Amino acid sequence: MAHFKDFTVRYGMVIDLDKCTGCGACMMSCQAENNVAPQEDASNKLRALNWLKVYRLSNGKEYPEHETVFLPRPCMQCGNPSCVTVCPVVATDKNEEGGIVSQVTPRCIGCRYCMASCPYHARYFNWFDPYWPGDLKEALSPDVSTRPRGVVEKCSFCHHRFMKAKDKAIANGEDPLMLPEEAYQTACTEACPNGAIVFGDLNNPEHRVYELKQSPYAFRLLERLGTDPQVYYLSKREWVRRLGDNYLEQEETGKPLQTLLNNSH
Amino acid sequence: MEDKSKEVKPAKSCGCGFGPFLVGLVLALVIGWSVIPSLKLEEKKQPIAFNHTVHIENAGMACEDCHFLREDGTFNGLPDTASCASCHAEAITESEEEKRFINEYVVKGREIRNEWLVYQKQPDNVFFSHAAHSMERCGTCHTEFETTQQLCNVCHLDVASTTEPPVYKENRISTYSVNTMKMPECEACHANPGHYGTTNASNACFVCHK
Amino acid sequence: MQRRGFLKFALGGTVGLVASPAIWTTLYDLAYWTQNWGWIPRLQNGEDQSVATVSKLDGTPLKVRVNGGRVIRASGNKENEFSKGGLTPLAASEAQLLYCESRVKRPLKRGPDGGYAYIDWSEAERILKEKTKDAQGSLAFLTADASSSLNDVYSAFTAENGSQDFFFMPSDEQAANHAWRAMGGMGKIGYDIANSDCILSVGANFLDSWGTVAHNRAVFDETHPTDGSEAGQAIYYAGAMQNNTAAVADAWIPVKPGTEEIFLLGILGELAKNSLLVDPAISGLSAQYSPEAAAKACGCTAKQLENVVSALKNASRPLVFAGTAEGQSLGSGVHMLAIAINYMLGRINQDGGLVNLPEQAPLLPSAQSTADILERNFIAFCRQVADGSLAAPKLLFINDANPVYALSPNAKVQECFAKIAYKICFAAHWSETCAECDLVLPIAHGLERFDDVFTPYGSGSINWTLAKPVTEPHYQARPLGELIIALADELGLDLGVSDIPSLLEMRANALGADFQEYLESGATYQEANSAFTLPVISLMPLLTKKAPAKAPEFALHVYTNAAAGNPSTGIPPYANRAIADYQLQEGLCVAQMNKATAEKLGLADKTKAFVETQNGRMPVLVKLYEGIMPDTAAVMAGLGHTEFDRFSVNKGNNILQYTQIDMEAGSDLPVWSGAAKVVKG
Amino acid sequence: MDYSKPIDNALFPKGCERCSFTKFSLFMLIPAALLLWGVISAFVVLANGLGTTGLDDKFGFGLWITVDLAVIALGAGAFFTGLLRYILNIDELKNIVSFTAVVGFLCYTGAMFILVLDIGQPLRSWFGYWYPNVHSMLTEVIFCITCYCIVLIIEYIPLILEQRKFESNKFIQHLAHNFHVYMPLFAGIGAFLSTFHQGSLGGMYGVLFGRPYIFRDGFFIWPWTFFLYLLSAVSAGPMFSVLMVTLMEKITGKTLVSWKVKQLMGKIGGTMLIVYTIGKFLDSYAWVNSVLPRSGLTFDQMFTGFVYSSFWFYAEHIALVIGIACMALPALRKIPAFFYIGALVTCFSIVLNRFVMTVQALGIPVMPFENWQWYWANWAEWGAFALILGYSIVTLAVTYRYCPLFPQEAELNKK
Repeated sequence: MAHFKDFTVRYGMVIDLDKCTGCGACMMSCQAENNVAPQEDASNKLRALNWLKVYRLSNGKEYPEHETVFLPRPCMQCGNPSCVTVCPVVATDKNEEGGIVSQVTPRCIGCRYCMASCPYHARYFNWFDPYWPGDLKEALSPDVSTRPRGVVEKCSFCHHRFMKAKDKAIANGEDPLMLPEEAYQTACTEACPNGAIVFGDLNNPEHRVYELKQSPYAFRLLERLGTDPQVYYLSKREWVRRLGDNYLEQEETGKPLQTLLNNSH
Repeated sequence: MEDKSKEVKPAKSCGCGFGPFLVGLVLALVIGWSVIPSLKLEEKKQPIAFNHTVHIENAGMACEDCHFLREDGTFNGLPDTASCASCHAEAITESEEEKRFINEYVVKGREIRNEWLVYQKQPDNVFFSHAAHSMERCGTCHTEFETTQQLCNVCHLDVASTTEPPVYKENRISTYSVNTMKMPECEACHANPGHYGTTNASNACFVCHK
Repeated sequence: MQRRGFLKFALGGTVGLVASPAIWTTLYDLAYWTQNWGWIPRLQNGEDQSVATVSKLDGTPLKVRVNGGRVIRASGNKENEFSKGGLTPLAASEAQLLYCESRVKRPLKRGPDGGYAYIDWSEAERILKEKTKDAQGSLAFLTADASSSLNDVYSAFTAENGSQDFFFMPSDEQAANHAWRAMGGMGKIGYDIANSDCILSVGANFLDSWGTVAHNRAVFDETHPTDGSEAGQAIYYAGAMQNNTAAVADAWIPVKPGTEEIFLLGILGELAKNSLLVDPAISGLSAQYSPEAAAKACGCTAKQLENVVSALKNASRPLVFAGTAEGQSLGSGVHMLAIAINYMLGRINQDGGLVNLPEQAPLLPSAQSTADILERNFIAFCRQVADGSLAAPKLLFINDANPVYALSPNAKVQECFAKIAYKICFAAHWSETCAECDLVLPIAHGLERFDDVFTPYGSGSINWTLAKPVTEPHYQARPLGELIIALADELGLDLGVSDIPSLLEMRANALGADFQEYLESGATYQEANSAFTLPVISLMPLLTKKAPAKAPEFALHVYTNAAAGNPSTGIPPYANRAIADYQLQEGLCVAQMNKATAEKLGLADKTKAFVETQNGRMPVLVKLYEGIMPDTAAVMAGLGHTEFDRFSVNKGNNILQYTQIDMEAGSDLPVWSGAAKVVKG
Repeated sequence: MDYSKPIDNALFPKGCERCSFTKFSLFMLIPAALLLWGVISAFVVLANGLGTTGLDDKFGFGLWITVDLAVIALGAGAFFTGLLRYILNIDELKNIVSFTAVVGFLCYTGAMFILVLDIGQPLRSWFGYWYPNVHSMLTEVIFCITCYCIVLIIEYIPLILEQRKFESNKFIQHLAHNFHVYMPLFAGIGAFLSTFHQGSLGGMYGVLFGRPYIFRDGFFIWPWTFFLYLLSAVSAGPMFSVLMVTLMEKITGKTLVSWKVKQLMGKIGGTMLIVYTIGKFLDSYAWVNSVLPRSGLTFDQMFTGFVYSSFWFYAEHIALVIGIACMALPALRKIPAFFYIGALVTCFSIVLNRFVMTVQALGIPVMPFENWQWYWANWAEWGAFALILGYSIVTLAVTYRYCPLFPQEAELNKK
């Protein structure tokens, strides 16, 4: 297995699920920001291409004990991405400062091995050529290339904004690797009217995510698979944290492997 | 392959020796090295036959007057109709091209920036940072560049001394300009381990792709 | 041996070709070609501009990115204190709505065969003038947007034409203002959400689509720190479904559709229990429903009701309000009760309570006041015209409203339309209502015109945000305000304003705000609520209220998806992905219900069924969801469009055409009824 | 000219009889129909994109990958028989080795064709060679399969060169002879390449640590999964070849390979099957007791409904036991009914394995708040399968009719 270097800058998110109302502003902004082609019919959710998808979670209990929580799922930008090692043509990689898993669609041959490998379904395939009917193509952003059919794409943490922020820092004689938090924010972060998404450099103590990720209420999705996601979630509700990962009945939330570790040591 | 089979009919070969082999070889080499590559290219002309020399030498303009880095770090690579019109709102020379520019662009409010053909045009998926490739940054170590123009000319055609724009050649299949830098040329610096550490310009995908 | 010679020649040729770059570079070229396919648009890059304005769809302050003259996308305006930069999903679609195929591109005139033909603007203007002249004194005007100062122009124009028939589309605002004024309120009813520390919302999805959403959510963000420290505002949501607001609320109290009044009565009764404030109206009312009886009728537990009351009592700045999904209404009763509860809590005209927003004088001499317009009831008008008890106007102007889609057949919109000689629709998007009009004129989209958002319903203070064009109008669209002013000029009517920017400047002056400054910054002007004049709230109107009807046995909860547009926009291009599979699937609207309900009805998950109302049967797909009350099914409104563009059509059915609209006794205000059945398909 | 014989009889292998050309042509209509279906679906897929298939974002892999994996396992008869015949000198196998090579050739070229359809950007398929990611198991598979495909072509060529028409041609005779001389070398290369890619195919799945249904790690990925896949292929491959021979015998009404040779193939396959079965059972045991609990999952959570029921899990394992009983126990193996049942259930188990590893693995909800999803291949995907089926039938039929595919045929069918 490939080894991924330690980045000095490692961008990540902390999403407060207790603040998400599931309105979809993040999804809408993401599509417009990243030139995702609109879909005439997106009711088949297995064919609906969205880099960021909002799930509706349930505590699994029947009415009236039931509770609902919304969970936005971008690409986790895993520290140990399962998709990168499997790509036969290096179309996806995790090798640039910032620790974002890159997806270069002109290199992608569309084998979909990465999609099979990603447990978060963060990767989407262009089943058909993108189409912007009428004058909708006028609203295409100059920042993100359009993708043809037959390639895989995914959330890039609005990586073009990182590039622009770095350029601006260079032009102003600042260090492009020590960006202040507000210099680089993703479209979904900016959009969220509830401030549920916090974005920044996980390694930088000046950024809010640095503290937030250490909260006792923080958890990551499917952590025990070893993907080491750079997206953290917060919830004060235990059932939500427990839904973040698979647990055996007797295991305690947040400490899945404790029994196993105890045995091995 | 088809061209070749047509050539065959005269059957000049006797069937012995290397003769036929050599004829085939030479013919294919000519076709492969010269005919096919030139067939692939389509020549295009710039919208206006812009004369760089006149602007620099006669008008005393500097490169940066039109090609400059904006404050937000983006690069103003091409002048727009408005900036040309700041001098050429009305004809100031006898030039036919100038007249045409004024009539076609200034008067009609057509944006010439959308029409200039860029010899180094990169495809949509490439993010090239002019800010990162500045004289202040590259020139620190690369003292061989005495002027900014020399640095620019590493990638760009040296158009500064031309009196009319070079012909723009576009590959009919790929729609790339022949002068476009391709990835191996970028990698000449980016994949050079010596650069990393000094410039942070690694060869990572997301350094250049968007 | 010719053949051998040829073989040698071919071999030589092959070697030569392989040794030349022809094949290999072509392989590359083909790969590059796949990145540059001609049928996929290439990017254009111009200079970037960021223009501050406000979304005319839901009042979200915006920064719009314009690149080389093209409108790229709308983002929130971080410098705006009112929204703090938040963006709603609907406002996020502004740029796409500007360019989408459903835009009305040129004036359209309906021919005798019912088909539409493009006409020139000059002809359109001629018809417009002629028809208006002919309809002197018999013009009706319907608009969807109650928050725009341009309504002064429209209502002045209507009045100058000798008519008072200027209408807003029915909404919560209408009912709430009716209640507010009936009980002694003088201006507009205001909800000071920003300063409240405990909110009980009955049915109002105020963190998603009700009121000043972007502002409400900025408040929610501020009062709910991400770092896990104590929240500064408790939220209780009472409604049929665990919706967006309920998902983040401290508690969800299930209240069956149609029992909102009973629930509020229960709260009132519980509050009255040990209260020193004794009012005959209250004691009379609360006698009708004990908290226990109310809880039972609503479907919640008495404990839940008591908990809410004790939270409200213990809070220092509690606020109670009621509402419905966008474009619906429950009549004035719920609002009266909510006002009474705030009164019991001592929350009238208090920081963080129900506040009286002083009435603003109309900007134009003949314009009608918003309060007066709100008193006018479009549904009652339609019904009266339809049944002949009111003479039909000769001419109807419709601005950006889509009553044909949004109102149930009970409202008799179609029958009313049939009696109106000429109908002109001013629309940015081709809607179901356009398809019923004789003349359809393309008007400027919200990003193409001067306009404003002035103290929209749900505000807690007088506030004002200016909209300015970020681009010239596309196609042949024209700003309606200017069009009406020009038309008035043609007809020799003096509206008292020369153009829209000067109208907006009048608004600025009336508020004492610097027009230029607000125009440039896109900031929201906010007036402090300090100088309150306490209105004398009278509970007397409550006395006339009859005991609310019992809950329907089975109820329909019709809700909206904030991303999926409104009746005037259709479904924005990107919104299809934000419509969940529990809202639309396999081309059918989804009816969500809980397991017990489904079992009772003999329905299983993911099976087809019908929603049955007096207006017919609508096919639905049943999906189980436990976050909904028993004997209740939730169906999303906003689907089933037949006009607009490819992103709106062929998506389920329009539930609004199946829901019943009743008239509230006494006020005659429309009440969206939840009475329905779900039967096996 | 002998008018009692088919018009093309001069081209038939020596001493072999064939049906009339008309009958043959009529028979060809079957594969022609399949090919037509296949060509239409291939055109639709290539012209419009993969949206025309039943695949989706959850099932990026479906019927095609299942077919690829299955035929590559079943086609393993080619390299394994070649290895035994040319390297280990089991002479008996010369009577079936050409046939296994042709079957292997068809399986591999078919798989390659489906892969070209399956990738979204076929024009970029060469990136796999030009920009390889050395960490990806798929890269290993691409390289090995391509190389091995070339080996299979080389193994196929002598069969054509032995066509009767070339009898008089000295050069071709000489060439064919040389091929035979060097065949052990190719067999060796083939065995080497196959060992790697058969193993890598297992690795391709095993490394997917985001999919607890198929994930294996530590010892159970290397060498365990690697050899497991290899063993599954070498046990099913020979049996599949025998089944194909028998199918051809049924169609032609002739005996093509002696029962003795079939028995030998069965014995070899059966022996391998024992090893595979032990490995598979241990692997399943380790999966249930290590991978699953570590992932926080239980055995029951991996199954649902009928298509994804644990019935198939048990069926896959029980089929192996039946296979062993039929193939490894001489008493049962000697009875044709048991012999063929044994071969069938073994192939069934392997194909089933490839199916669940592909489709079920993707259908399982990994995030606890997801739901199970189902996938059905549509007409276009089956069309591609029909295409390689049709192509295989044509190739086999033509090769059989005109080339000495079965050395024993003339002797076994003497009147």
